[in-house]
Amino acid sequence: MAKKQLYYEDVEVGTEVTPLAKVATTQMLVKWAGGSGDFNPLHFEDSFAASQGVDSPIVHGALKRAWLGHLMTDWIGDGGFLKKLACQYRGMDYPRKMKTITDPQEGETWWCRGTVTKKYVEDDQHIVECDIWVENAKGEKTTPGSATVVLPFKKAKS
Amino acid sequence: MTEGSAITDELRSMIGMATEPVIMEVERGAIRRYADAIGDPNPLFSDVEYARNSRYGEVICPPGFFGWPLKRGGMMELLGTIGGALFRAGVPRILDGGVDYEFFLPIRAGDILTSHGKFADFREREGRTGKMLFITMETTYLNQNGDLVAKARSTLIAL
Amino acid sequence: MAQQGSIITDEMKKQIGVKGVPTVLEVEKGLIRMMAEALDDPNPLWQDEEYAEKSKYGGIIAPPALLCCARAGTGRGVQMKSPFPRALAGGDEVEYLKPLKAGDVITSVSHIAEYNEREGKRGPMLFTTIETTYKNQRDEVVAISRSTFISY
Amino acid sequence: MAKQLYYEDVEAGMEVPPLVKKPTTQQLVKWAAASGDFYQLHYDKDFAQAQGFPSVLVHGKLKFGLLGQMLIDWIGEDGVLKKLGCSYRGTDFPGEDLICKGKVTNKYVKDGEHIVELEVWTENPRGERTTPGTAVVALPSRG
Repeated sequence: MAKKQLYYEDVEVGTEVTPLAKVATTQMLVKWAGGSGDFNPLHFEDSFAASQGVDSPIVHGALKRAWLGHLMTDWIGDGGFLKKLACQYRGMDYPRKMKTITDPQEGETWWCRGTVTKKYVEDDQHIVECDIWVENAKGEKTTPGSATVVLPFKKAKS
Repeated sequence: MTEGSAITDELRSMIGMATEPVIMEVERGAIRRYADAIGDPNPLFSDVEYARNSRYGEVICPPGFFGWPLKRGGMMELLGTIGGALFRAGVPRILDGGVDYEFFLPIRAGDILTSHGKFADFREREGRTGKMLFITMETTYLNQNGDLVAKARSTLIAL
Repeated sequence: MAQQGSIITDEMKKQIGVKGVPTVLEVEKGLIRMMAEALDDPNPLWQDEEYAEKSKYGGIIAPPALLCCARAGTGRGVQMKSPFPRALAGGDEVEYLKPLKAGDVITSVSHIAEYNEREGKRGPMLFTTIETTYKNQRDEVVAISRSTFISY
Repeated sequence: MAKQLYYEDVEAGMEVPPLVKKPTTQQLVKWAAASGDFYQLHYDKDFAQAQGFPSVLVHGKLKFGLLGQMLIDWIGEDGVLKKLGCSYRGTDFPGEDLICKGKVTNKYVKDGEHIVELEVWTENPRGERTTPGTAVVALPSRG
């Protein structure tokens, strides 16, 4: 993975955070259960999901939050630091089923997106604030949030 | 407190209630499994060689991951204690409303974290389907040097 | 026994004994805990450090199931070929030579040990046996597994 | 832990105390996470049905692991599990009883080790042996 460093000077209010596409599958949800330790059957068992009043297993809110973390850490690069990440779970998302062992069925693709809302220097830190969100195929922001990052400053290097 | 408020005296008495400290070990394999579960191939989370040569010097955690607790407990246990009180208050269903993280220091594989969680606040709102109770929980994470590495404020919605 | 019409081709036979890519697994306490939880096995040797330290192992050890699974690299990088579309796990056999301790770093290497063909109820079946050797950081063999896959 | 079993306590024909399990779908997901086997047949009902099964199946290797648990509980900490093998002959479904059983077939001393051989298997509620196998353990001796 070739990594390009983002600098404070590269960013203005309104700059778009490089979008990140994600596909949630039943398999990703099971991996997430293992990775996060959240084994709530709401996310993998049809009959349990039905008993909780959702049609079928839903994507973990925390997985969507982690996607937003991925969005930000990719964007700020190794030299940046994520200071704050916040999101709210507003809408439910349903994973794609699997067609074969490795391929998901056709279906929804989610996009993690963001825009810069503010940039400033505070305590010698070059700070950038962003609105971020996960958007489903219908364009609905099911997981809106915000992030604050510290970026390196080019002039500081010379 | 108005008649029929979801914040019963029983619940009010739980504000500030804290967990036992939870010890969490940050292991490389757990970080790798977590990053794999997000679908995040960032070598800082999985490639020991790459991470050694980075400014972190070791594999680090993706944001929001703090390793695995050595023993069960923590916020899940605290939630268990509040379950009955929520039921008696007429708001037995719990939804995850979101989380707000503040990160102060990177968390490296090999760190031993201690987390402290507590109920910080209860707020009430009338929703479309009736009473809603917003429960705010605060968790702080310290590393083995006693430095604050992160804070989380999560919101649960009881209805 | 490659008589006329055998499903075991020369190309498949060439793969016998060819070593797959080595897989390295750090046997971490968290993984052991997760496996013990998946087995619902409360044995304190898997999880209770104080208890395990006083045992003859001197520390946490892993349940036997931790070897011989995808996590441990069993079957990784082996060129398994079959003319049939469906596959099932047929069985596993593991020989344990040393205890597997938390903190060990295991390197596993797999190869195809043999093929067998048999006429089943639903037509011809191919049995592929994969052997995997697991060594620890001191280059000691801790276990050897033989896993059979059935395709039909 | 249970008390220690000795070589002298064991005779051919003796049964291992059965271990009764009832894997849940949640346990299968935990197994997937621990073992790294993320085959959808074990948690995606639609996928399993497309493969011709009535529901998701218990992983074969999970049954292997449970047979291991039964043996280790039985032989105690001074016993050593030397070999365990089993075939995945039948399907088991979450929510059903899965009974791990074993029976001693042979005992002998070899190279100073007190060896016990066993037949092991898992049984479904219909009494079918879905995972037959064999095991070899070494036990401490009182002698």
